[in-house]
Amino acid sequence: MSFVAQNLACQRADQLIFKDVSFSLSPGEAIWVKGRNGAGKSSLLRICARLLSPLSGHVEWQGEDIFKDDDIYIGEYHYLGHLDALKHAFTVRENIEFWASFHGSPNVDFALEQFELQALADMPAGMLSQGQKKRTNLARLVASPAKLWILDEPLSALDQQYIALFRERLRRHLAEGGMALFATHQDIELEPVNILNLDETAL
Amino acid sequence: MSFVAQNLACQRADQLIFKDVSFSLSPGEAIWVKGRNGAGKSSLLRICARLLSPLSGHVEWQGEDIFKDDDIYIGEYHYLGHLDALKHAFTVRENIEFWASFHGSPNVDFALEQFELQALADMPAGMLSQGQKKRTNLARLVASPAKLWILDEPLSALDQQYIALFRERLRRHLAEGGMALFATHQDIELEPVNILNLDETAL
Amino acid sequence: MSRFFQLIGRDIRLAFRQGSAITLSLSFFVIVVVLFPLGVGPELAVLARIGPGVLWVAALLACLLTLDRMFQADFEDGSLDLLIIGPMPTEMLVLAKVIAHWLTSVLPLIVIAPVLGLSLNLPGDSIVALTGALLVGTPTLSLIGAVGAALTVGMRRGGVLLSLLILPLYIPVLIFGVAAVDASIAQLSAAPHLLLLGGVSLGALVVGPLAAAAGLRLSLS
Amino acid sequence: MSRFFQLIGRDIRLAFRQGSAITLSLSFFVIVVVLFPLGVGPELAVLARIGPGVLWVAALLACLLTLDRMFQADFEDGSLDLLIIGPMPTEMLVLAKVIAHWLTSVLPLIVIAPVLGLSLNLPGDSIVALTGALLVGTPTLSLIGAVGAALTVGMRRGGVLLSLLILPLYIPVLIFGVAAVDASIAQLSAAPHLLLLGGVSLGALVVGPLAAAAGLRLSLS
Amino acid sequence: MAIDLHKYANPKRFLAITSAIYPWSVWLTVILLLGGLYLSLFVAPPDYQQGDTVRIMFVHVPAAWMALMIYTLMAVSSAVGLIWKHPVADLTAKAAAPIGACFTFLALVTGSLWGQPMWGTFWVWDARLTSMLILLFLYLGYMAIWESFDDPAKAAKAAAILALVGVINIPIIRFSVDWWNTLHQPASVATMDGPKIHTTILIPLLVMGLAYTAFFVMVLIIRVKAEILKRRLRVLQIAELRES
Ligand code: HEM
Ligand SMILES: Nc1ncnc2c1ncn2[C@@H]1O[C@H](COP(=O)(O)OP(=O)(O)OP(=O)(O)O)[C@@H](O)[C@H]1O
Ligand SMILES: Nc1ncnc2c1ncn2[C@@H]1O[C@H](COP(=O)(O)OP(=O)(O)OP(=O)(O)O)[C@@H](O)[C@H]1O
Ligand SMILES: [Mg+2]
Ligand SMILES: [Mg+2]
Repeated sequence: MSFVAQNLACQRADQLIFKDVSFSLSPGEAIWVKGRNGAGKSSLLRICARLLSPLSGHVEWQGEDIFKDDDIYIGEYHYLGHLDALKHAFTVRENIEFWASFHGSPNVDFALEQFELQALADMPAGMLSQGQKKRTNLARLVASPAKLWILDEPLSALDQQYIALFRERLRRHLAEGGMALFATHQDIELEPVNILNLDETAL
Repeated sequence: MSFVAQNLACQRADQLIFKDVSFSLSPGEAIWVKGRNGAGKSSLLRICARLLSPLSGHVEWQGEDIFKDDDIYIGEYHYLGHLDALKHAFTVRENIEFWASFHGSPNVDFALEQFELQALADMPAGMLSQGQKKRTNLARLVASPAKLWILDEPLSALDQQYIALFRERLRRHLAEGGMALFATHQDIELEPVNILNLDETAL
Repeated sequence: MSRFFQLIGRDIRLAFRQGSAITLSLSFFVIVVVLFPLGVGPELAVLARIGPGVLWVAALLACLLTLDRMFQADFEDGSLDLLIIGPMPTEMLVLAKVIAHWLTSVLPLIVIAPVLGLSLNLPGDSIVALTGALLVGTPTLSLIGAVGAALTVGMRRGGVLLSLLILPLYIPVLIFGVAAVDASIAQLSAAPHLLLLGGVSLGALVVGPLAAAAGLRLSLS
Repeated sequence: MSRFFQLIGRDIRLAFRQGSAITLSLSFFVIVVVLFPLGVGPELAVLARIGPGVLWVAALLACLLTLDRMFQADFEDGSLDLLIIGPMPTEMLVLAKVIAHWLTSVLPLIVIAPVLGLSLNLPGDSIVALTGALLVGTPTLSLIGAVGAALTVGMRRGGVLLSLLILPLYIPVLIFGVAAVDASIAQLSAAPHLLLLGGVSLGALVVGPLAAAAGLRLSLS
Repeated sequence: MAIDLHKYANPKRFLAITSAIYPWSVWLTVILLLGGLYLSLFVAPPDYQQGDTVRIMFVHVPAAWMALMIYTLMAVSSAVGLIWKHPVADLTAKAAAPIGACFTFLALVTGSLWGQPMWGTFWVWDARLTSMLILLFLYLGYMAIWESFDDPAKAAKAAAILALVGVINIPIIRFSVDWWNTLHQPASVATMDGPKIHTTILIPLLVMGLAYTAFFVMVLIIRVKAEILKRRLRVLQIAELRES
């Protein structure tokens, strides 16, 4: 089981953002994508989540190209972007419940507990603070299992206590043989982690 | 010239968020509002920006209640929330231009230069990365002068280099006799700063 | 398959929660039908003459207004990203959305249409034909509408562009639909028109989800 | 004062940029007017009889569709917060928004209405009355509409709720507007109707911004 | 509980007063309704033209009165709620709306049932009928806006603004509709001034009107109480939530 990206290049609106980006992930490994603002971190993560197609290069999951033969990749990863995918009219529980059962093998109570959301479970998501929304969104990650987590700025809006809690969850995910690919400007203090610095890839 | 908040209490959807919050700001001073997720930082800042009315207590600018006699307070402060107030169809320059001249005494080129946005000035805002959007939004602060800056998570999405740059701008604003009231979970390394911890106000 | 019904269920619950969409699209339909007599005058003969047309146009417009949000809300909060990369084929996704739209925004109109028909003084027989025509014809509206909604998702003011793209495609439904009612007013059989409408709906059932899925993938990447 | 015009200018430029709102609301109006002959049949006598009503109803609906976004877009991206706390009184803000809405979404309809009137076989005199009535009456639509838009800003599906809230309030405009055209078709003077429409518009000019400003402050807090 | 208590002090007094009125309203409803029905079904004479269908009037006309009266009441209490921020005023308006909508609906239904024998059709676009229908929409819009806000305090204000704008518009609507109708169609269908009203008709009509009013008061009290309790429950639930 492995995730391999080879010679990826990305173009947005006629502008080449990055090229020759290669990396690979094996079970238990995490990659921290770094780079200055506008380096293309979010674009890279969207490519890996099949939400954007690369200009060139390819991405393989278990040796199969994720854009051509996507059957085995689907359902194996979670993507968390900067939009929260929460329905304001649904409660925290309902939101997590829907995404978990849409993804498969839901375990909502476990997820609520893991991110200490029990007290907020019956609040409409529209009434949450930024950090509470983020936690609800993070709870999706453990509400249904997936091998690979693709996370764009998972720490933003979290307070110190929940950053630590999230780090624990991420460690456990890796310890259980999961993989993670994330971008953040904050220091996550995760060890060991491989760093992919987009500023260093020549343009 | 002073900003004084006395015994503020805030209620949202029948829930008491905080009470007995008091603080004051004089020229050159900054207050860093801290607190766990959901402590009410954003709500407090919205109250100070006249976007939310407090359940009790009052806020005074130069001795006048900002909710009753708001004439002298208007135009004296900038508010920056977590929404970016950018029109995707307008360029970076047009966006800053509009807000600056709406607020008064615009100086757009200066603002672009201060946040190193010259190269992006003619890009439509819809094509910016998260951090680039944030910088465009921060540029509003210097594009037209205001005594008080009310900033909700000004650092989120910024990379290390721009955090440092923003810190410089904030220092200069304070050195020139400005005031600032901001909430962030990241360490801003600003000295001297007064800390208002909402977790410590008893409920 | 269970995901399919889950998605439909979610959309329906959401419609109920968010200011009870059902009452709303219904009221819009009713209000448009009410505007006409006000605009045209209360003469019974004139009203009966233009009745079927007014009802069909009102249904078209009510449908159009609610279409706008078929994918837009999910796009704006990032849900659409997750739905698209999820384990359900995009075509099925579109179909689930279309079914939810039809159930929440169109079916209620069909239920109330007979009453409005009476108020416009349509004869009893033609009201049966009207209801039948709406039942057979409106799925096309949701299906074709989905294509437009998918193409305009992510555009600001997509709503109005949507109307522009979609209304011309609605014209055949309008024409056959009105013809069915007019036929039964003239004591002729409405069956051939209903069959035609059904045929169009079947065609839309095949083309709609395919085209809309392609449109969605396009708008998102 | 210069802020007032700046805001209007920004909204107009935005309307042009974002998929040229002007073409869009216009096309919607045209399409609705075109649907009617299709729904009702091509008989000239019938069309001329219902023409003024159809035109007015179409204008109402086109206006309604574009109203939805009057504050919504600014609300969603946080601009509305900044506008509200800015140095302009909220009532003026509403007025600027209303003027921008009228200029971008309603005025183009009025320009094209005579052509559509001719196509519906209206006599020449009545087309003058139609244009006059639209000019005097439609500001009410934008003004009253602003109240509904302000109250529903921030709601998902606010668009449809908006219709429900606003359409009943539009009815007087529709009735007087049609009456003006009908009067001139019947060779009577349209002046009293136009005066009434103007009176209602003046009333709306007072009530609309006040109520809408209150609604806005409410939806935002 | 730190939630401001004085806001709920008013409802307490309100509950005390209404609890005293409530039993009276129940008895009055029962007695007046029985009396009114007896008078209108057995005492009032059948019409020489319409026969017994004229008895629909005793259901229909008071319902129409109530529909108009309740909207006015709603507008007044909305204004009170908006200006003096009296929480019970908002709740009263909220509680009254569905009752008003029901009476409007009743007037519409009985009217159109009556229309069938009278005019040979269930509905004509008569001025009075049309303005009644629009009133129903105003009620529905008012109710919808209450539903659409998560925060009851905001909903109250929004609904109040709508009710007030609506009430300014009612005379305009009424006037325009009347005028529209007479322009297009000289009164041929509905001359609702009707035959001169005899006391034999007027008295049952008034009794029924009073019965409806008593019924309205009764239901209103029940609904306002329920609203107040619901709000309290909400406060308690959230307090509980915070403690856990
Ligand atoms: C759906 C149909 C109808 C509606 C919505 C309707 C509505 C109303 C309304 C609103 C009123 C109260 C007017 C006021 O107090 O200012 C009223 C009164 C009345 N209606 Fe109807 N009506 C309908 C059908 C009919 C029919 C078919 C008849 C019988 C011919 C009728 C006879 C009356 C009479 C006799 C009154 C009392 C007269 C008065 O107070 O001026 N209505 N109706
Ligand atoms: N629109 C709203 N309606 C009702 N309640 C709200 C709303 N927004 C926030 N709240 C509640 O108010 C409390 C404080 O929210 P606020 O956003 O002020 O917190 P915060 O300190 O900024 O948190 P964070 O660090 O997560 O941004 C939260 O418990 C939240 O549930
Ligand atoms: N929708 C878009 N259309 C066109 N260009 C875009 C779009 N989104 C981003 N870009 C451009 O692509 C580049 C990379 O953007 P991306 O969002 O991937 O950066 P990032 O590394 O995530 O930055 P940040 O740290 O600010 O989030 C930027 O220069 C940006 O201008
Ligand atoms: Mg990014
Ligand atoms: Mg916050």
